Amino acid sequence: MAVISYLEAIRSAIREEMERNEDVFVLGEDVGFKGGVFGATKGLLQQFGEERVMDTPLAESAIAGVAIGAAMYGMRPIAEMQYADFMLPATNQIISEAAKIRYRSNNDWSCPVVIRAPFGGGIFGGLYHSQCPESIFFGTPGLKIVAPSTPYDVKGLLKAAIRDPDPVIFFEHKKCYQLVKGEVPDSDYIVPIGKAEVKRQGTDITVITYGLTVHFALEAAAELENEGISSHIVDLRSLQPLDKEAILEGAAKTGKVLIVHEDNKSGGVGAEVSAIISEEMLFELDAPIMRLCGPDVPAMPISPPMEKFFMLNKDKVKEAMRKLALF
Amino acid sequence: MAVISYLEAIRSAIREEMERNEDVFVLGEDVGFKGGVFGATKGLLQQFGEERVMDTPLAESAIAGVAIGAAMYGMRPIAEMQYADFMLPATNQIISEAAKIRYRSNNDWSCPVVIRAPFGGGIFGGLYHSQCPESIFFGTPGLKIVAPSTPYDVKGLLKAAIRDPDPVIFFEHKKCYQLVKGEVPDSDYIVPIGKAEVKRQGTDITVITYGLTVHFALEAAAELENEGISSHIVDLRSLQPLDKEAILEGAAKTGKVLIVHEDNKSGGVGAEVSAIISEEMLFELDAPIMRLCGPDVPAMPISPPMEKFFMLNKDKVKEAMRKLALF
Amino acid sequence: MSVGQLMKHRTLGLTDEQVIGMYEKMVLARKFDERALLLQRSGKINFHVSGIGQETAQVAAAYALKQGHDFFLPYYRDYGFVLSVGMNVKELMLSIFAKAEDPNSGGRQMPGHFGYRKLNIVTGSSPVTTQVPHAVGIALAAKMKKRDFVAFVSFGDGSSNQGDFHEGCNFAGVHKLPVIFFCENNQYAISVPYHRQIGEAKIADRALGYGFPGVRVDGNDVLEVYRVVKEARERAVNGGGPTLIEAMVYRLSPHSTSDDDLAYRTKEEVELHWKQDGIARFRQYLIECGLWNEEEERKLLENVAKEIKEATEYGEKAPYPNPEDTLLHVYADETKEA
Amino acid sequence: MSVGQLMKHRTLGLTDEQVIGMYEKMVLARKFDERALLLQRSGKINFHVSGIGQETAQVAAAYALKQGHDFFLPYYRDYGFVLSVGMNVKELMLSIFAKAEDPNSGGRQMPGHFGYRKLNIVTGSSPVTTQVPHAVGIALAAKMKKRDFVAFVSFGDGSSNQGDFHEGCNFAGVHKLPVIFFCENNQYAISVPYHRQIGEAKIADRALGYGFPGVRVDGNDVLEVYRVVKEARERAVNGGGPTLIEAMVYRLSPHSTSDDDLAYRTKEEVELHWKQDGIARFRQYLIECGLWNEEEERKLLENVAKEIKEATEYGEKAPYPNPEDTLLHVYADETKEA
Ligand SMILES: Cc1ncc(C[n+]2csc(CCOP(=O)(O)OP(=O)(O)O)c2C)c(N)n1
Ligand SMILES: Cc1ncc(C[n+]2csc(CCOP(=O)(O)OP(=O)(O)O)c2C)c(N)n1
Ligand SMILES: [Mg+2]
Ligand SMILES: [Mg+2]
Repeated sequence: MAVISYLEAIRSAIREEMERNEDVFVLGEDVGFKGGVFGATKGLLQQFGEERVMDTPLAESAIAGVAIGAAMYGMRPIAEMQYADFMLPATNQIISEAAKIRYRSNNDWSCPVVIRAPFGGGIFGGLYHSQCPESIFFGTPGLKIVAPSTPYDVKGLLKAAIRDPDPVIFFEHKKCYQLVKGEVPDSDYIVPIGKAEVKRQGTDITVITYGLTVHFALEAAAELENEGISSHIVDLRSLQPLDKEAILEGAAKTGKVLIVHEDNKSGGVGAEVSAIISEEMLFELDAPIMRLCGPDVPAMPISPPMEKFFMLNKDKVKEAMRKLALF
Repeated sequence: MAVISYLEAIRSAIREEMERNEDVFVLGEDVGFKGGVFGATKGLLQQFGEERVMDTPLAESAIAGVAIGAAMYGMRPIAEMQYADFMLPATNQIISEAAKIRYRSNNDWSCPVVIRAPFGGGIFGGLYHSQCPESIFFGTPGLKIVAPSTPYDVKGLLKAAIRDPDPVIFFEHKKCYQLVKGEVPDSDYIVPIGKAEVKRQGTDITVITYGLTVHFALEAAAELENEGISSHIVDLRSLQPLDKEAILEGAAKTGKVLIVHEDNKSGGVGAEVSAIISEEMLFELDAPIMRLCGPDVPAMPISPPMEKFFMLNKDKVKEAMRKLALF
Repeated sequence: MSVGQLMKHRTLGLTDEQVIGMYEKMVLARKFDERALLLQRSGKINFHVSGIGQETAQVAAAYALKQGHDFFLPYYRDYGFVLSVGMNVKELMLSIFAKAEDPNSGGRQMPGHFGYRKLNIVTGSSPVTTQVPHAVGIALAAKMKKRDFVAFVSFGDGSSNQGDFHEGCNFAGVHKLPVIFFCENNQYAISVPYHRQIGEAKIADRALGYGFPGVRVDGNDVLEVYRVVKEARERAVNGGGPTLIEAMVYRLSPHSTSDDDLAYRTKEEVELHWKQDGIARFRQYLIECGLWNEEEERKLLENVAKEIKEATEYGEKAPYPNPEDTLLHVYADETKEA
Repeated sequence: MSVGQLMKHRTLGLTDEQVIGMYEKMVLARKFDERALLLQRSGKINFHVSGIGQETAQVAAAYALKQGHDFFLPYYRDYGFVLSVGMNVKELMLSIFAKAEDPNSGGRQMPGHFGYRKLNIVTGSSPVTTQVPHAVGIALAAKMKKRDFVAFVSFGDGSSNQGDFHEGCNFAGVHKLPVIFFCENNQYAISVPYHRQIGEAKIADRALGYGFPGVRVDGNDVLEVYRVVKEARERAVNGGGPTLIEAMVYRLSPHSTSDDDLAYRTKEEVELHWKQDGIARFRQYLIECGLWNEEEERKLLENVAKEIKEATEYGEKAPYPNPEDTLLHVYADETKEA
């Protein structure tokens, strides 16, 4: 078990899958000679050559569309969107095409493409380098969506995504790239898509979350322990398909649920999680289903006090958890 | 009060607003000489000329983007997307631009554009002429989203949208175009964006819905009356902003809530409605919050038995309402 | 017709059998299309989108490609094309009747939305031009896997104004990929005529901005279309990169069975173009070459009528998909969400 | 320099005062940029994206347009441009310090994301090329309202590969709208060089496919850029439609303060282009015209240094926005959602 960063987990997953299967290749803006603007693909061009680590023109719809074409042929493309904010020019290719190729062809064709997208804020990126666009894609069956929080999950889920026979959007929280480190097995492993994980066992309140905010919840839980509040933390890891069983189990465990995500509240993934719970186990609940999310504004401003106001943090999450515990 | 069709309500709203304000103009594919593939703009070119009823090239991102530019200048463009399914090439212009122009410029610039999009199925349109894409845009603050069910609401909301200082996506259910007729005042009026309406008063169960399914719910309610079930029907009319007060009032009225929409269930608007209720008034509920929605598949197939399986109808809604009443 | 033009097909490497085969495919496509329009009018099917007027260009292009080897991304009017690369009328009828056995989509998609892995026909959708980057991706795979196939993608004149056309062409040009962009310029995008769609420019000239050749060709001239597509294919497989071909045709039918074309064009204009119908022109060529005559024409029409009649009956009788099958194939079977 | 070229600016209709003013703006933009880079290195600001190497083209273009009349859609390197159409260094400093008083965005957006209604500078975003259709829409408004302004929009070489470039250009071409598409081709899109971005084609040649003129011009040649933009403007206001201008420049700085450009280009390459710096070249021209000398240069640098120093202090001291103001201006005030 080596301790590596969230970013290194991405790089090593890609490297190992490229070594394992020559049909796997990377394409995107600046992924080759520069190794990606965040360094996620650093060194790969040197190891695998320009063709398998391909710098593309500045055109996301083509990056997605070309990857989709190659995937239909049988390749295993990993398309990098430089920032999740810049996926939007590719929305039509992702939702109208990738998501519907197997279905519309009655299982004759398939589209095993991975679309990597660094999302989330807290890095002074301003409106367009900080967004959480998962809600745009979340309502589209045919896509799989992943948003891991730890190096272990990143590596296991990215390998699973690359081997998956269907299109997977892989959201990487850019704030975690360097900040989050963790143990990762030296041997090959995958984390199955569609399975959440209990990151902490508890008995008083249940927090259901994903991405960066998992860490805020865990830090808050550790501190709340001292106040005698025991928190059960569920990391969704996959957003599509959602792990319904794990959500219901987690909620049943304490009967008090707080859903946390960085994306703005209205129409976010948290709404679906809440709806699943109140549809299935309303009468087992001891408190209203609470949500703590980003404010309902178009995106986060760059000015430090505003970014701070927008972003969740350990203290904001802790306060919401305490409030729920005391309910 | 004249009785007109849903489609005529659209046409007359546009005509009257164009007569009222010369900055209002229409652009889109086939809106001019053909009068639109559904006839929504029929006769307008003859009345207002080619420039104000403009046939555009086949390029949705330009249709939206050009409309946005004109709106920033001070015009009042109404951009038609031929089918809501074909809005997706314009997603970047709608979400990255229209939704964020006022916010990012700190209120210096604004974008009063209306984007009309015929959505929904039941017309043998297959995967790409039947979609309900509202969930793609629903999570983006800065946009307003409307989805009316009656000629009265269509005309009043479209006039409100055209006069609105911010971008409005106007979803028209194409199945309602000819099918739904209703009374509309001869004098000028608007229906405020963001206000739901109780379409039927009842005491046993509350149905919250929008678009075509409002009519299924009303028909079902009439039949259930004979079974002694009294249904309270809330038509959201606006999806963004959601009328929180009306949702909570409606839910409180009976304590039993069924949310109905044609869009697939996971990540749909219904999830947010459910989450709002369980967040605010969980303990006033006498039954789990139920959702009846399209199945979680990429889009509806064209083959008649499959379309029928996908689409909701009066009987499916009635069954779900009865089930909730008997809970 | 000048002697030089007589037997021109041989100078292009086409045998007499081949040109006769081409003619038969064009007639088959035309007759299938006419039948589909009848079926729609008689209420047996809900919708049809016609390729009448574009068959010559479609069949000629298909014959210049390598069946079962190249990859094809046709668009919704390409009945003549798919019939020439291996699809049969029965399969087309199963599609327009939206029956379970339809190989294109199992009755899920509209007519004209082709897809057949067995024939290298890549599944297509309704949003126009999305197939252009897909073709580029398949051509990229050819280059990476060092295979000698080309990707052939067709689309309309209006569709050449979508961003995906630009992004796909540029990507293919930078990497010199083996792809042929085939624009069937039928002068209209539904009601919007070329001059309000693209104005004074030529679609073929757009190739200059991507660094590869662009050719405008008379789509009613079978042998010319064959020649330019064949040249494009040779260039592609020899590492010469993409070619953009603009085939000038005319949409003789309304846009679809939902369209009233006389709202935006005149009967006279349409009739004028009927006189230039490429199929009649090619028949004339074959007759002048001594390869065709009245008798053969009669036999052909007889066989085609029979084939279409049988296919129609088969398609009409064939079972629909099961309603619950709506839930199948959202994801690969090993995943349980479907 | 030949006599013909001497005083060339007068033959183009530029007064001596104007060319001196142009030179002063270039120097101001350059010095502002250098200061911003220092501020970032010293940790006083988080991020800067530099326009060094593109100032001559930017200022020349701005001077060919009509301030307070035309509409401007600059992109993130256009400090020289916005300084020439009315923005001042203080306002730029307020933007890079993300302060409440920043007229571009009230501290909400990254530096280089311009917008100032008072100056007809249209608010811009980060996703590249979205501003191209906006410019076309503003030009459409000019045509509908019969106003004689033009919309001027700039963007990079890489950005010309976005679908919005194609869709915007085609729309403008069909309707002959008064818009100028100004591509600042600085040879790179972050790390991707022109030959992997566009290959062998010329961006200017793309205009042919839209039916309007495309011109490639040396962006370091101030008077040539001025001339082609002025011609484009005259054509536009006289109903002649759009022009695509490709100004050849070189990005002398790394892409941004987050970029290490030596990972993908050599020091030698960069130094070579420093020798061709357009500002030095223009100073030489002014000196040879007898319009500039050592003394004036000294005074200018002194004044510029002072102006930048004061602006920096002002920007640094200015208050941040209130945290809660994050909730403002989602919608117009009469609506209550904000
Ligand atoms: C993205 C998108 N927008 C709109 C439509 C609706 N539509 C279907 S066909 C068509 C016209 C296409 O014209 P052209 O590309 O010239 O092909 P043609 O039909 O003339 O063969 C339109 C607008 C669509 N299918 N996709
Ligand atoms: C749609 C989109 N994709 C990616 C990015 C990230 N990005 C910012 S600048 C840039 C390169 C732009 O290159 P070019 O257009 O040549 O302009 P330059 O920076 O060279 O002036 C990229 C890829 C973006 N801003 N928008
Ligand atoms: Mg056409
Ligand atoms: Mg550049």
